[in-house]
Amino acid sequence: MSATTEPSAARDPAPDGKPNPLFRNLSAKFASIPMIITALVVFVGGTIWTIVYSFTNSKLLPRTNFVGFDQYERLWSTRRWMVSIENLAIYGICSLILTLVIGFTLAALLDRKIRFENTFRTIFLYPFALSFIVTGLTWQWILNPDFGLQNVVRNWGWESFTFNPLNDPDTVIYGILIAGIWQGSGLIMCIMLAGLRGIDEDIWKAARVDGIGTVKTYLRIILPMMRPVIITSLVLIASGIIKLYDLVVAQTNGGPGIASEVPAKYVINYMFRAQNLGQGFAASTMMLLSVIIILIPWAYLEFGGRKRG
Amino acid sequence: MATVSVKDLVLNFGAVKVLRDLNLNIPTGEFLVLLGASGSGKSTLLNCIAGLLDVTDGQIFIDDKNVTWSEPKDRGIGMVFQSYALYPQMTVKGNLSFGLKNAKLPKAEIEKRIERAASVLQIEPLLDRKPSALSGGQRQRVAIGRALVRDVDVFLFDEPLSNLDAKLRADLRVEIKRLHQRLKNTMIYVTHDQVEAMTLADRIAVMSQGIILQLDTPNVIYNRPANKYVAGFIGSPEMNFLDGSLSGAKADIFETDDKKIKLSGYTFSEQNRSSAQSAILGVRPEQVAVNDHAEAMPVTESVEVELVEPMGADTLVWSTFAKQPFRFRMEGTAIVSPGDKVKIGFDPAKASLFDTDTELRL
Amino acid sequence: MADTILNPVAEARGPRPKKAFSRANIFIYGTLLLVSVYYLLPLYVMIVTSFKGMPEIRLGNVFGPPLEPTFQPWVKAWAEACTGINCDGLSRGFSNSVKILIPSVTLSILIASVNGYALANWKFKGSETFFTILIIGAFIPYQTMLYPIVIMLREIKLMGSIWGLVLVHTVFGMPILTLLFRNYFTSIPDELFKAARVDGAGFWGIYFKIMLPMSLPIIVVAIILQVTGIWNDFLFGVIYTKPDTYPMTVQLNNIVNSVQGVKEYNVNMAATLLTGLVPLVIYFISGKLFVRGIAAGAVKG
Amino acid sequence: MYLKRILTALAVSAALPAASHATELEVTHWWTSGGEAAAVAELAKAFDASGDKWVDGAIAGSGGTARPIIISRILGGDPMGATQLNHGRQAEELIEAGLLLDLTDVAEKEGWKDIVNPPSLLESCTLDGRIYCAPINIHSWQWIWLSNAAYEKAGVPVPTNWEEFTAAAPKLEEAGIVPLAMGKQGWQQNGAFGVMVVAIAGVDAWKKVNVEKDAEVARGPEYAKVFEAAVNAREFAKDSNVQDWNQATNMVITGKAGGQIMGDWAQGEFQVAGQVAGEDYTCLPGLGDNEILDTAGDAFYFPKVDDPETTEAQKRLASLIISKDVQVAFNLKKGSLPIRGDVDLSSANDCMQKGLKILADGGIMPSGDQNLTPDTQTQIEDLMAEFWSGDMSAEDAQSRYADIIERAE
Repeated sequence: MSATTEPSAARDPAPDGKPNPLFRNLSAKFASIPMIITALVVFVGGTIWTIVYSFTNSKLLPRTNFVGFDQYERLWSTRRWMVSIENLAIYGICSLILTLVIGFTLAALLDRKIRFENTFRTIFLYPFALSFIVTGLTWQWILNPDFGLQNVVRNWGWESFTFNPLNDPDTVIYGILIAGIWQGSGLIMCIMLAGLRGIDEDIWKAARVDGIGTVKTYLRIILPMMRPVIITSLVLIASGIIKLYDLVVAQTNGGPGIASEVPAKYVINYMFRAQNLGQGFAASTMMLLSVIIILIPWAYLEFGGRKRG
Repeated sequence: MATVSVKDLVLNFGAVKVLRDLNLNIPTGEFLVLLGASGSGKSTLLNCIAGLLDVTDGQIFIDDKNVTWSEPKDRGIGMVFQSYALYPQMTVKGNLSFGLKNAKLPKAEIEKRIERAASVLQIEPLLDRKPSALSGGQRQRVAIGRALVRDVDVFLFDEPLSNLDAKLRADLRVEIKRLHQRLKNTMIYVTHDQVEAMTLADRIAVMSQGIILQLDTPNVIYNRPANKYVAGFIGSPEMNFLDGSLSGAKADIFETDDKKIKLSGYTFSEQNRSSAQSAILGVRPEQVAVNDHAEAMPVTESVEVELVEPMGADTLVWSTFAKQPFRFRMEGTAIVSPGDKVKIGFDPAKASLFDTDTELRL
Repeated sequence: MADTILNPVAEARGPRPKKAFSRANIFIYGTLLLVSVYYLLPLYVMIVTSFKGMPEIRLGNVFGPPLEPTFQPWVKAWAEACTGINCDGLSRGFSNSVKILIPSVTLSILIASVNGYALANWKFKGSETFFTILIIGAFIPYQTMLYPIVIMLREIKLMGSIWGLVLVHTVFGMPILTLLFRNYFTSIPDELFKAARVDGAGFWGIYFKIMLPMSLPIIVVAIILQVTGIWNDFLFGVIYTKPDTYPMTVQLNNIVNSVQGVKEYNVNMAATLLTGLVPLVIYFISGKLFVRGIAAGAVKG
Repeated sequence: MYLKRILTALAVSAALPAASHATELEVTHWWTSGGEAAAVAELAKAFDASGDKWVDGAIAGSGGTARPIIISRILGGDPMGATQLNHGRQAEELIEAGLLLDLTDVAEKEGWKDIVNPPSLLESCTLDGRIYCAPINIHSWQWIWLSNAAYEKAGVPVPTNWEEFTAAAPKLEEAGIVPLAMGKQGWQQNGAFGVMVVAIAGVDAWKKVNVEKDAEVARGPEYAKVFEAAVNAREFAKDSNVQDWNQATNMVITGKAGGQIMGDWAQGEFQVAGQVAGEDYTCLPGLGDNEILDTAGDAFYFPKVDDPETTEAQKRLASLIISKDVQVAFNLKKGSLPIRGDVDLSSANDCMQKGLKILADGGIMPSGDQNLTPDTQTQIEDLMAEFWSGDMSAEDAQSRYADIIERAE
């Protein structure tokens, strides 16, 4: 089973001898070198590099002047970091749930053999093509009380209408959520739609015969069948949440005050604006650590535990 | 022409033992059927022989050559799959020639072989079509053709007929049998369908849980199953099993309920048996004689009909014998209905006796 | 089965509501239209703003249609806006963006598809571990990797060249793309792969002759994800190349992100829409293929 | 005859630019908006005219965007020829790592020490007696911009100092006008706070805290007054619902807000809106209380390269930046003040003239950039952002501020 490109002598071991497993399927291993390098050198290597320098007091340039856990102590006593984490938790949970719910609902509606399906799908998907820099700005305008939505509704005669999420520290993260979901839910909708198309039509017939209502069929029968779709969606949504940065910068720049700060922004601000690499690395190490704690058991179950054959 | 033999084959998927110490010798030109329920390891064994799975331990020989670690293409095999596995983007001709091109055969030779295979399988008109434009039966012919053109000594079939409907299945079954008669290749055929196994095989290997339970001719397998599993697996409707015990000095009397059945004429196996041990007597429904025919049988009984299943050529009747469920077969023309009394009889010489604990044939 | 992979159902599968004006229909279309407003509102704002003059924008109503429509912002965004001393707008970076996009998309898809194929069909000891690391890598914010990558590129002498950038895009696109290709190839019946092995095709033979020709739908998905990501990328483009190869987004950033001085919102909007055109066009062209591809790549496995 | 003349002409024209120097120099900067770009164009024009070639590498967005790019390029061993940075402590480490070109020989030859005014500008380019950057302009934070129309509408005279501004605020509110426009970003809020410190607590207290890092002064009564004033200002700005500074400026331009504390770059917005200093808007340096300007600004640094020709070109650009003509041309376009006092800027507008006069009179102080590390500044900005957007008391804010100063390096 070794590679076709190998000379046959190399693959003809002693009659009874078992070949060295390292050299079996050599082509596959050879072809995986870019992946292995990326995984080990870039991701693991880069991460270790980051972790090592998080124990230094590097400022503008990485330097090996170790200071122990100083950066971490400072990190956890910084209010902005705590606010960032809290925001990420709120945004993350809401975004995860809402994106999945909206994505699935829209996909289910589009799956009802409707007209103009292509048009609707494109409408929901197009935000994905636009860069964050300006979508953040546009949403900032729309949510601006003085010339955005609130103003328009008041001009319609509803004088007491108040919708000003971006200028209230308690609600600003939800204002960002509105834009985040707008940008990302279309892709999830597409993935969900594709998942629905993969469901056997007989399921629908069976549900109909059993007299199960449409909504209930979707929730109780179809949804559990879409596990792989939901997992792909989760990876996409969750990786986007962790990286949430550009949108916040464009929409609120962390404001009002520090009310809409997020961890990625903390990391980047401290690395490049405050020129305190050590602090930035400490923060990104914490982010990475939490990702790994959440992800490794799941990834092991999902990708590592199964055997094919 | 080639022999295939498997020696002490072990295959584990992690902690799961899929094949355990398998040994198998297939002489040249034999049609061997690997028969078993799903999960029995029969397809796994075939994949090991083909070289598509790495074995954990043991050796595989084809034509006396150790091929345990050779590439599939170097083993001199052709293989036909359940889902046909035709390359969807290639025409039929492309499918047939793919392996030959990989083997860098001269063009003329490729053409010749395709022509021959196509004429054998009567697929000449399909050569330029894509697989998606073929019916299931046609696809499977092409898949067989793909093995055929390789001009190899060993054919491997992995449930090739399972995806076809009943009629096509019967047709192709006959065709495969003809093919074997004509080519006289060694063929290893995996199926869970006992009819295919019985009709095609020179020998059948019944597998369960990664071991071969019995390897013998269809006739022996049917008439003298080596254990209760094989007895139950082969034959439709399933064999009747009567629980009881042995008695008599020679332990040749089977007692069940209040019945004492003298096993006269029964060929005992070499297994030790003792008087008073518990045992199971297996009687095939088709070996039960009814009414007039029953009179001549050593064991007779009058039973009440409980359920009737007419099957056209014959009728299956459910009743109770020695307080245990008992089925037997009647002429298709027989008219019986539940509640009727029927006289039945069977010959213990043709029955099968198993040890209750080991389930082995006694 | 093989042919269902090639032609997965892309048509709507739910039961068709019966009457045109049934209550269910009104609900469905009503909801869709309402949601469409949410999705289209920003686009509307962008478009009307891009046709307004600056004085009108200062007046404030973002939803008002342009009173004196002008194409000037579009012209300016494309051909006149200054980035530094070069006043030729987005047009300057367009060809650079294309030059970066094509090799990046090609290489990243090629490598990710080989990865996915190896992971699906040629598992070896440790392959799943590498894959798990890759998936976790998808969660690392790019910015934290800037310096390590600068150092790596410096060591392999690709810093500042377009190939360095292509490499970076390939690396950061790898996790998600590999996941998609792996799922897709896993969904292709194993027997097809086995048949090809028996037919004597090796690792590359099966990849090029059997797997790749069957992968069109998932390649479309990969193209869409990569084109969107790479076309909109600014950070890598500007760090790992030089001014004469800067992509279009550098100009977009310069137009949009100027910290001091006047913000020309109309030009910003026009520039954004212009920049977004390439991915948008690809969405429209791919249409149903996209859903079909995702159906095959994300659904199974 | 003719032939000879032509040949001579050819020889001269060929020899002139090519033989001496014609080097491409990539210059990174974040001057991308209209006025800024025009100013850079002046610089580029002058550089090209001298025979070299300016390759423009504009990247918008100073702190967060441009800096990682600049540092990465320098670290990656493939640097640009020259780059803009805020002068001050930001480049210290690059210098220490030996990544930046030493300009001392150029500076000594041309006598920068005698030219550059105020001298603090050159001092912040200096490390261990060596000079590493060429300052190009001065920007000052110490301004408040007032809308004449807004005060007219409220029926009060345009204030001339912070006390009048505070007194007039309730009247503005009655007239539906936001007294103080303030973008909700830390750097704006911190900047405004710094201006208030200088105006209210005075330069000495400011210096004690920012230069000497004296936390006791930061805890002291002078700063307490500033924090109380800041609480007032926060109240004035509570209806200011904008993020960007220029949106805030726009509130002043349109008369929706009474005033804005912002650096001299805000002037550009007024100009673009067609407003005239003194008529439509009023500018008060040092909030009208303490007419003094800080001397923040920009400077060019030159990463070290192996190629000697490029090094020469870098030095040529450095001396060009300091030169009189470029200083005039550049700063007129940019709206900033020149780094030398011996140039004629009579064509500058009203507010700029005010600034020039203050500079000439020596009303100057160093900028925060020159004294605090970016790390400390960021922490203060974060604190300010929190303070201005919430309801933090003056006492709490002051004690946290003092803590940061105490830890500052």
